[in-house]
Amino acid sequence: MTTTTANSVPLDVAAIRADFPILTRTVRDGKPLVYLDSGATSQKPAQVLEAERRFLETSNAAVHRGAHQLAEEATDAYESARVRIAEFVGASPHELVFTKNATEGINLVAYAMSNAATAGPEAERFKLGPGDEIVITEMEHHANLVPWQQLCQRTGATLKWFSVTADGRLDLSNVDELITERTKVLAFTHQSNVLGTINPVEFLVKKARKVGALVVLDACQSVPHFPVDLHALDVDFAAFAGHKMVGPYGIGVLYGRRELLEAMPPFLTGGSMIELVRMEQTTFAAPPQRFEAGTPMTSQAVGLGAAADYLSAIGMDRVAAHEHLLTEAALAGLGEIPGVRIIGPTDMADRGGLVSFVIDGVHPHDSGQVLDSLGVAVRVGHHCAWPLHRACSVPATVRASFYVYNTLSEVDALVNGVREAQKFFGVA
Amino acid sequence: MTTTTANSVPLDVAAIRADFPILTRTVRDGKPLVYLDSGATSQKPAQVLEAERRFLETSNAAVHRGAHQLAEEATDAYESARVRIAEFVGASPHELVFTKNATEGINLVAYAMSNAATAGPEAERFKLGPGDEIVITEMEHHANLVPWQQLCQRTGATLKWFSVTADGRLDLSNVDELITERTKVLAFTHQSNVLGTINPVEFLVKKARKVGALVVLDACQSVPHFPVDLHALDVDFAAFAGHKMVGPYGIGVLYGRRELLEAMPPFLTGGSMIELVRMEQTTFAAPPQRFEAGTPMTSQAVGLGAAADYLSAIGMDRVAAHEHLLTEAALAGLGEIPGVRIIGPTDMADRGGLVSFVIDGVHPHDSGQVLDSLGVAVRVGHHCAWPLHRACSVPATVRASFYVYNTLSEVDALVNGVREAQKFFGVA
Amino acid sequence: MNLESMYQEIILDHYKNPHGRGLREPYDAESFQVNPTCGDEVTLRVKVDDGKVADVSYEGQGCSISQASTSVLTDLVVGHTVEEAFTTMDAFVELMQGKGQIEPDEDVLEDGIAFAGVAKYPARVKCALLGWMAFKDAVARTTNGVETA
Amino acid sequence: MNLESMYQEIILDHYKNPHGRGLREPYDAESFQVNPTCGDEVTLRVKVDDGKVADVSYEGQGCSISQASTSVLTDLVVGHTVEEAFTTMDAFVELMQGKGQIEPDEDVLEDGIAFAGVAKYPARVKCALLGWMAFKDAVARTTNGVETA
Ligand SMILES: Cc1ncc(COP(=O)(O)O)c(C=O)c1O
Ligand SMILES: Cc1ncc(COP(=O)(O)O)c(C=O)c1O
Repeated sequence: MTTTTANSVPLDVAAIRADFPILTRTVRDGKPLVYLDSGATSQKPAQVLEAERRFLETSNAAVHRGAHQLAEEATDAYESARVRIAEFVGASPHELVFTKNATEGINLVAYAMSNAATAGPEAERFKLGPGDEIVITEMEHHANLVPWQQLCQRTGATLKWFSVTADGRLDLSNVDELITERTKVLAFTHQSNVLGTINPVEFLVKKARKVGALVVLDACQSVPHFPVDLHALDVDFAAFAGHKMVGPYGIGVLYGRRELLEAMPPFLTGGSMIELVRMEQTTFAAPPQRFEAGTPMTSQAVGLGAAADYLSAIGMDRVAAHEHLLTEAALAGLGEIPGVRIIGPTDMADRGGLVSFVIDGVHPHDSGQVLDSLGVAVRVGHHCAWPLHRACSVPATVRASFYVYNTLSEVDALVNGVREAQKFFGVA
Repeated sequence: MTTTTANSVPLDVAAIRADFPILTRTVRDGKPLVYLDSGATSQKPAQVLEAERRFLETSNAAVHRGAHQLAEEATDAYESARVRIAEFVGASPHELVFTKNATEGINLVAYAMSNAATAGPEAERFKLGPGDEIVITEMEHHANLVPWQQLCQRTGATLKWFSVTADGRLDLSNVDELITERTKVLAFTHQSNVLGTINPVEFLVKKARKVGALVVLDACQSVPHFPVDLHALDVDFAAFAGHKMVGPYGIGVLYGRRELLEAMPPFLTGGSMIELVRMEQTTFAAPPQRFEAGTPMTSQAVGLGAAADYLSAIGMDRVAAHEHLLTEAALAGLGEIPGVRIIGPTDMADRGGLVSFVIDGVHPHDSGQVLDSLGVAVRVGHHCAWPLHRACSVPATVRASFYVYNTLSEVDALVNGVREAQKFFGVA
Repeated sequence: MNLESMYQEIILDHYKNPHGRGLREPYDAESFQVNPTCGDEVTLRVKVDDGKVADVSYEGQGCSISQASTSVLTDLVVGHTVEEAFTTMDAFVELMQGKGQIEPDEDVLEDGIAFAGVAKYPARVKCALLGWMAFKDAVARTTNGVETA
Repeated sequence: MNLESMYQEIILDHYKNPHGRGLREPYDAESFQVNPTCGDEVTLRVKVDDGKVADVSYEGQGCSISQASTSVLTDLVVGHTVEEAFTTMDAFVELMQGKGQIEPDEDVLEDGIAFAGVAKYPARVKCALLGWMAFKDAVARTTNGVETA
């Protein structure tokens, strides 16, 4: 988790910032950019941009197809990226499927499950129908909510969910009513993208195992921010996105336990995922190829490999410790301002590097605008977690999210900006 | 189509080649690279690489979400790319959905159609069931074949297909038996990625309109290679990929007629495609957002916009004329070699810029290896069109595919390489 | 950025003291509109008598921009014919989509001209138009007879 | 590239004059394997008597590499115990997956050492292994009793 290891050396943030060309720019009439929106998408270091460019300028070709030298080099670059990314998250390479984003990864699992209805007997274990239940939580990002609603709509299964407590934690008081023999899937986020809450994976996996439910982990906000070992977590599936971990857009990763991927019917179909094609019928390749239809995001995989290398070189423990520091400062700074309410845990236990809040009397959109005018880029709105906002009785929040390149003085800029917003709207 | 307009100035290929850094490299112990595999994936000019890089280094942020300046700039870059790409193919911006590749685009339509079963009454027109028929052709890429097989499997509809004649054209003799009142979808490729054949879109659209079938055009091998005006073609859907048109990996485009996209149920679900989300139920945004779940391939859209600009600046008429020249030369050169058999039309009528062939007595894989040893990169195998190869009674072919940066002397290198292969394997 | 260019005094005034706020009876049609990116929402009712907008009442939650523009809306349309109201609406929509390049006509838009600065911020344009979309939709519902109360 | 480093004389000889080609009866199990990227296929039958590979027969279509390696396979396994055959197979697979870095042992692989050059071409490794995958699968089917003819 996010505890600082005693002997971890703090990050050399100045050196890190030098890797990110965008951080030198100014916004809104010359204000230095204070980018506090990495929870939405991170910035990319020159190392990642270079890796992708170098690939495209020297080895670009269709992978897994041609027999010429470029095709060999490209295939090698693509597959070696898979190996490095697998290592980064404690998985085996053939357990990683490249998707376009995390959303596709979760949809992949949900569609494979409804496809099981008309696939062979191998797929039996993925079948869902009336009486079966899918359990999620009220703090899910829409990406880990709507696909399950839709799966229920397609199959007749029922959606259930954990509530959220007043202090922004999962309400586990009714866990044994929710996770029962009827539960076929338990899907939840590792870290909330709004509250910052880190959920108790081990506990929930144990509950799911007892009833034989599949566990799908939304790892979008964990893999980029602290060390994640998927084998150790013992989840069945996990999804995360490249663009939130200093990697390229257009690439995400779905992890699936080997034996599950092997039994699971395909989702997208087309080239490169087949074994034998006839007009009448098609058989499919082994995973991960079975789930990678069409020309893959080749250069993006190379870029994501470089991103994993970049984060590994820093050390994920140190990334987490750095964010811990910034978040602690933000909670303290914002906590001191009358009329500012933190949405999510106000202490640092099981909590990651982002802070959402509201300013009494100033709509989040307006708060964000004032911050923007000062060069501070935050996100405002429901952050694709609308039900969570309803549960917290706020229409929207302001979210500041931190990453390796942020500094304590940027936290100060945030806190000062909030005071400015109060002044501007006359509520301070 | 691919006819040379009288007043079209030939391409300045030397200047174009200078835009593509990879073309200066050598392969296999110092041989200049002769890249004849653009049908699989094209190389990328510096202009496209630069556009993407500039975006990432200056305006990178999550689109359609944040209210800060970077987010505004990013959204603007993303949406302006959509406008330019729409112009490039004769469509309106809100009719273009960004997908990860062309394969996803076709799957999107196929899944939306099976999702119609449990969507509202608006989606009625997309519903399929037993008795309904989907008509494709034997020359389809797996991407325009397997998704329809799977849709039939999910819905109980029946798949039918046009055969291919001995000279590599669609066999239209039984068109009125195939396209009937039962036909709900007619899906076919604009240009075959193996034969080079350009199919009679106008004729087929007319037949489909008569019976009320939806027309899905696989435009993967047409949009990059000759002028395509989707509104003029009057198809209902069309799919193509960025990486085959000097654009980035990880982005494709699905075109859909406005009123169809508006009535069509969603496919991938999650963030950015919703209208209102509750735990119990979700409503969806208008197209194209409805079909773009999750964080989009933002920088890739910017890159694809630059690719459309690049091709427009050359002029698609001239691109087609140039490929026409090269293909004519290749057909002539290869046609002179005893023991070489062209798979596909041997004349230039309704035919695009690629040539597939076999060498008697030398397996395509071995032919490709000899060519590779000479620096000539071609593709060997079934090119994701296995049923077509079966129909042509060849297990595999060698394919040389041309683009703006290829030269007549590269065609010579191909022809000489084929003679070398015959010599090496003792069949000349 | 100059915050004041977006948040003109007029806007802040309407925000703090909205005109015509609250849902009232009788009404002919109601529309619920939401901005899916930020969650802002408005419920708006119209009463149309003899082709004239007799009343507009609304409630909702949202930022200063969306609240103020709905308040300005009531000033601009109530008492006018539906046709006049739609002409005003078109002018307002054009202003908002003009990326800050359009000079607003005070005779037509009155307090609405204060939103000229907002047009430079694409992310906020939707806020400014939320109430207007609800108005347009509600009026359409009255004439369609979809909803009459 | 030196074409001869991949296409050793031995490989071309086996390609032109394959050993043991053709499907024969009796057999205990059959396996069909295909290389999905190029369409090469092989159907291979094994007959196992008292733990010994009594016969391997096959037919298929494919490039010189896949055809020659299946021909070499028959030389290497027929007349040997299944255990010996699998040891040989492991050595061959290791050679092919060694990216050209492994020195083959001629005592074990005999003509198979000619494929050392192929290991440098990742796209062709699958070709060289196609027949061996069929052999492995067919033997598994005999002992599983899945198929006995
Ligand atoms: C005719 C045709 N259709 C579909 C595709 C699939 O495109 P993609 O792999 O980009 O999804 C290709 C290329 O691979 C093609 O040539
Ligand atoms: C917790 C969480 N889940 C899922 C997603 C969706 O990721 P993507 O948009 O890359 O598909 C995000 C980010 O948007 C997220 O923060």
